[in-house]
Amino acid sequence: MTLSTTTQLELHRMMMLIRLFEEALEEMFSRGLLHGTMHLSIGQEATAAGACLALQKDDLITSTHRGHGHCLAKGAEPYKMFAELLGREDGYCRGRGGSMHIADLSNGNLGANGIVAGSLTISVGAALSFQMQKKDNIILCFFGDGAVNEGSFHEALNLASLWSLPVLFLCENNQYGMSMATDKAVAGDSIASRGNSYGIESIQIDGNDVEGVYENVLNFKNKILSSGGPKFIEAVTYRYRGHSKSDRNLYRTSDEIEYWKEEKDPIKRYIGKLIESGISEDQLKDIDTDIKDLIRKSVKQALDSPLSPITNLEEDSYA
Amino acid sequence: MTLSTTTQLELHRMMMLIRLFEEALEEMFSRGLLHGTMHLSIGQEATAAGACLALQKDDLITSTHRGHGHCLAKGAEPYKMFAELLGREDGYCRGRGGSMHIADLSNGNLGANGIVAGSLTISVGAALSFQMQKKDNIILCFFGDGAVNEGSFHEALNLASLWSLPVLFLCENNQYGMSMATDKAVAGDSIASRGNSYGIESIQIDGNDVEGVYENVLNFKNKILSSGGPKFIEAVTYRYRGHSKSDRNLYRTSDEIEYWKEEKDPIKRYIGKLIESGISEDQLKDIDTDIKDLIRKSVKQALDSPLSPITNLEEDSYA
Amino acid sequence: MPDMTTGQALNNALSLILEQNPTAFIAGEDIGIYGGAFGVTEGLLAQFGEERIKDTPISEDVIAGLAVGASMTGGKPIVEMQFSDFIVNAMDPIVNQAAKLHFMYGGSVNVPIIVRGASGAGTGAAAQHSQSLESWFCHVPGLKVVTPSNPQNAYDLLLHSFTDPNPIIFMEHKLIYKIKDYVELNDIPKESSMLGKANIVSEGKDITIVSYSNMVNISKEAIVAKELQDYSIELIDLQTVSPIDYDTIKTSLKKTKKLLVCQEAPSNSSVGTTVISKIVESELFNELEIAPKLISGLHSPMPSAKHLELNVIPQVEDITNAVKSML
Amino acid sequence: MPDMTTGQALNNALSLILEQNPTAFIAGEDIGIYGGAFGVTEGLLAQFGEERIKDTPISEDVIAGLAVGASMTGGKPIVEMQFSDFIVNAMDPIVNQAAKLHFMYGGSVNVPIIVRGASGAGTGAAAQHSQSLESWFCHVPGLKVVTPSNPQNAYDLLLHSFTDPNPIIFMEHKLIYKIKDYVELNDIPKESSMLGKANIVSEGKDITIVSYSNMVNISKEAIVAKELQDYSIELIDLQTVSPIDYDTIKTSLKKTKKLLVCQEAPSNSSVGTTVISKIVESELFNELEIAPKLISGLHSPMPSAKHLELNVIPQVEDITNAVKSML
Ligand SMILES: Cc1ncc(C[n+]2csc(CCOP(=O)(O)OP(=O)(O)O)c2C)c(N)n1
Ligand SMILES: Cc1ncc(C[n+]2csc(CCOP(=O)(O)OP(=O)(O)O)c2C)c(N)n1
Ligand SMILES: [Mg+2]
Ligand SMILES: [Mg+2]
Repeated sequence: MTLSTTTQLELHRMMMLIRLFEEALEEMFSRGLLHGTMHLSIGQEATAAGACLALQKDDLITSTHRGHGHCLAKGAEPYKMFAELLGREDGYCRGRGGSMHIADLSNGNLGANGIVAGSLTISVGAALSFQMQKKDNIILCFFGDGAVNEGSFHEALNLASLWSLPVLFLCENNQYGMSMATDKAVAGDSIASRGNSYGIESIQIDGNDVEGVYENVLNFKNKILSSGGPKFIEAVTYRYRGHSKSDRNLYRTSDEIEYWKEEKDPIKRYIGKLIESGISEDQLKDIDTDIKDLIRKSVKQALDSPLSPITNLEEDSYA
Repeated sequence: MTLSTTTQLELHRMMMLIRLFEEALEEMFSRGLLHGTMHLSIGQEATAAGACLALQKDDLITSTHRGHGHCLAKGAEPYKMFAELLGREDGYCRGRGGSMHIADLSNGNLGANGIVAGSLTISVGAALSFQMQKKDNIILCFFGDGAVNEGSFHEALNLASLWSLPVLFLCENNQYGMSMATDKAVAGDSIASRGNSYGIESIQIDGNDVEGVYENVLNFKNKILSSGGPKFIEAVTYRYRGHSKSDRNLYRTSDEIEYWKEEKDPIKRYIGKLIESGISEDQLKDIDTDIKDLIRKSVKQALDSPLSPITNLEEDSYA
Repeated sequence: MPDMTTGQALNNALSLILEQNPTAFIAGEDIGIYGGAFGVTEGLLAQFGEERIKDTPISEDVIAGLAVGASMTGGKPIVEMQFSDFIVNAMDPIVNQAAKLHFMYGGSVNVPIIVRGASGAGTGAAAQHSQSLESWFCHVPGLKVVTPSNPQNAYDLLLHSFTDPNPIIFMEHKLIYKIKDYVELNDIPKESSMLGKANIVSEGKDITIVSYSNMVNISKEAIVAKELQDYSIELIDLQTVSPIDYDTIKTSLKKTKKLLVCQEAPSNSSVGTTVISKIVESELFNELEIAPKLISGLHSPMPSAKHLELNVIPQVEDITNAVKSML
Repeated sequence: MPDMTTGQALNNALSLILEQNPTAFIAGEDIGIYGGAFGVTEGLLAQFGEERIKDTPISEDVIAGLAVGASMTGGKPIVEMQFSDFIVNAMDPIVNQAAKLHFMYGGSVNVPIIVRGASGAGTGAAAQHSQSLESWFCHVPGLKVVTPSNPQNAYDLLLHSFTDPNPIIFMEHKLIYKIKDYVELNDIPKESSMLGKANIVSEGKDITIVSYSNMVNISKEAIVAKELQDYSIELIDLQTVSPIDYDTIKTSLKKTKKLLVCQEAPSNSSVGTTVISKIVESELFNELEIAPKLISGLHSPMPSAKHLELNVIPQVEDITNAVKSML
């Protein structure tokens, strides 16, 4: 598959947006502007960007505690995300969700989830809606390598397979669930082979190759729509930052982190490829500048916007 | 493997004991002597008998809601089991457990469990004890085909494999979980292949061939003890009676039931084999008579024994 | 329309819901050809087909989880926990997801699901199949908890639950399934106005008994029996235990000045202690003439033997004795 | 021994337990090299090795289930739920198994396990990481529920829990981990005599405040502050919320005649309503001079934004105002 330049630049732009968005968050955190912790996906941008850009707006996703990238890639506005993390009225969840729980229904993001594997069974239910409503859509369910050892992973995959539901399970294997190395946590051959054991077609791909992610998601999406039934992708990637803000990184070496940063960084690799294929450095620099501008403005706008008012929270608990 | 006549007769005797024990229960139920429902394993005796006779007394088992056979085969006295179902003081659980929840620690039965898949994670914990205590024992965990779709099945198998625990998972696939046919409930190739997907050596066997069950359990037990790590057996069998006392059997044909009764009955088949190999009908008849006698006496003794006294049940709830 | 059992009434309500709402469906274990362990879904498979009557594997977590996902995307799921004890396997989708998503996502989604389950003891099913776990769900903001006691209110409450935009835990005590009575087959309401409304089962002026679920029936037995014939007893059926209709309770207590609460569940952290606590925290404290009383199941797992089981569950005579001691 | 934080006190208790009991072990997520999400198990891996400090996959069901199985066969497991919210994934092994097996099997087995978990709000972790779920477990016969509030009682209560032959839910409020104080490093006791015993934090005669977990610290703040300086307030820390030490509460109330209960959890079906209900059901009903009061968290999921979170959790001034209104 050869991608159009527009698509390529879109993939690049989205990875940059995610990276710079999260770097801005880091900075805000260190300035004490944020309450609570957060989970950064810096280093993993290719998976979110590649996967979501292969979807239509009315395809759905479910996301995880490490969900900023998914949310942005599915179309969210940085301003409303910053506002959410800052507890502002304009935040996607009016300051009730925060970093770990952003939903953006307007763009087909059914929500990030603070519970590991919490969104797998939800995605199965959403897929059932698509099936019952005979819609030509899929739901893409993001989850981490740590989630595959939860009971709900098992129940969700089994049912999705039995009922031929239009769900694409996408495991972001960043090789650790918090401090736990994937191969100490997942028995059997690989995460992808676990997908296969439910009779679900499954592949393992390089999660840091943004075009590869894009193409594989597109391909599986089309297969799901034409022949029904779930598919499974294990995207191998790596997180540079600690699990959350309190991580001291004792469970891995700095050499390992450096290796991934230097040799495998999805953005760096893609820039190389784009330039090779004839895109000019200036074009890329323009994109950069645009994004930095957008981020700067969004942060400022969010900081200037009013806090979410203290309503009657007991009433807000019910629809 | 050729089994000694003693072992062969023991296998036969145990199957007969289970069958006649449960037929006696049926009769008691129809006479209104029993409170609550029960789950009969008539037709599945070979699995319980073959598996448990391959174990030592200090090997452990965990059992299920359909657990009379396991309990007897692990060495329980019919009298104390009847007493339990009748709410008597001498019952294994002093009338607090009933049909679904008999434990017999004295013979290594950690207990039947009313929760489908409820004993899988318990068996993992018991196996961990054996491992930590460096004991040369295994735990055999019985469960039905319906249990393999529970999240706890997944978590238990994954952990047992990762930690190389001495547990033998034995799935009694009687082809239905209540009204649900196994192949409508289990995605993927087979239950045994699901075992394999956790890196656990797994086989599918004829659960109505008592010697086959015995030999395979013995073989896996020895493998576990020599090289560590769990094993998995799917024993294909069939239940003749309804799921419980309220089942109208609408989900299967009477032809199917008749076929299994006529062609595949484990006791009938084994009697044929024993006689072929030179055991006399008289010998078998003697065993029959003995068991009938034992059952009759045990029922009477249980009915004559005192009800479990009403103690302070709130105090009994705590150790 | 002849009399019908609570099981049949629920069946009728489900049938009506499915007929009038194309996005409604039912999922659960053995709810298809088997008709449900307690017969509540009997005949629905034949009527509505496998698309809408969805037999599942034994996987309570995904049963509840799929309901959450389906409800967020336009579906109207009603799922069954065969025995409500198995809801322990579905606590994440119910408590961490269904109950919270509306609030957590800033009001941008609703999760209108019904999780039905057979609760309670009395059938010899023992510790793991006899619990009354409704109190847990009352502790969880975002959930409503509904506890019918007879064919008519089971029918109506199910329709109202279906109409409500929130996640509903619907607990059907096993012993009410076979209760038979005349049932008015009302239409699906426009609003879930019945949720949060108690029902005054019988009026009286000497004492108020607050109860719910099958214990309402036991209470009724007690107060119509000869021994209590001379007393004027007001019996209130809460019908929903979250939210609780304190207005009705208070109005009654202003008259009777005496409060007895009866439930099958054990007392600690329960509906019953909540009712008593909220009442004495209120202005009613000064109106109560004597200490309120809670009759509850023992703080013990349910034993299997009949005589032991009866010892754990409150019986008619426990209520009789309590009323007498309070009057 | 210098002062130490509650986290360090718990760490010391665990270390002592592991040292003196070869069958004791710890299992949970990230408890090894990471030292636990809140640092409670820091250093234990180095000291005791992988055999006894067992990092698990993210699988709460089998974490609790393995504890049950191990404890029935001679092991002494202490398992960690990283945030106690995730205990929803382990309800079957805890509620249907651990709590019931001793009774259900006629007394023939014990299930001496400890399930520890970080509970409560105040860190901006929002709805799915901030719950105080202890009340649920109080409703379950067969379990004991322990809620330390400071370094010393966290240390002692953990040792007593280890000594107890029953399954224990041990809820550590996140905000107590960093509280620092002098800790007497007592030996492992012979009997779990501390379970079921409340602690009188401060004596007084005008009003009794009953509290537990971190809300004890908030209450303490309120009563030492200038605004309440002139009142004589008795503050009781329940320490274990199942069973509850009613003797201590009653003795206090006989003196003060006024009851205020403070908890972080929402009120319905909670520890607080239980305390109030049991007290007014007793002979104390006639001794209370005014209506008792429960201060609790709102009936709402926990929001992430700080100003909203503070709105849900009871604050010092809520206690101050309540005390003033009652005196
Ligand atoms: C049910 C549950 N258990 C534990 C946690 C705590 N926790 C949050 S993220 C995490 C690691 C998840 O690993 P993975 O799924 O690989 O995602 P990653 O963080 O690597 O993106 C853990 C243990 C949780 N949030 N939910
Ligand atoms: C967690 C749980 N879900 C549902 C049930 C109700 N139930 C009891 S046995 C059973 C079928 C079990 O099927 P299987 O595991 O194949 O065992 P079998 O009855 O065939 O021996 C069901 C659904 C239960 N006891 N526990
Ligand atoms: Mg990971
Ligand atoms: Mg079966």
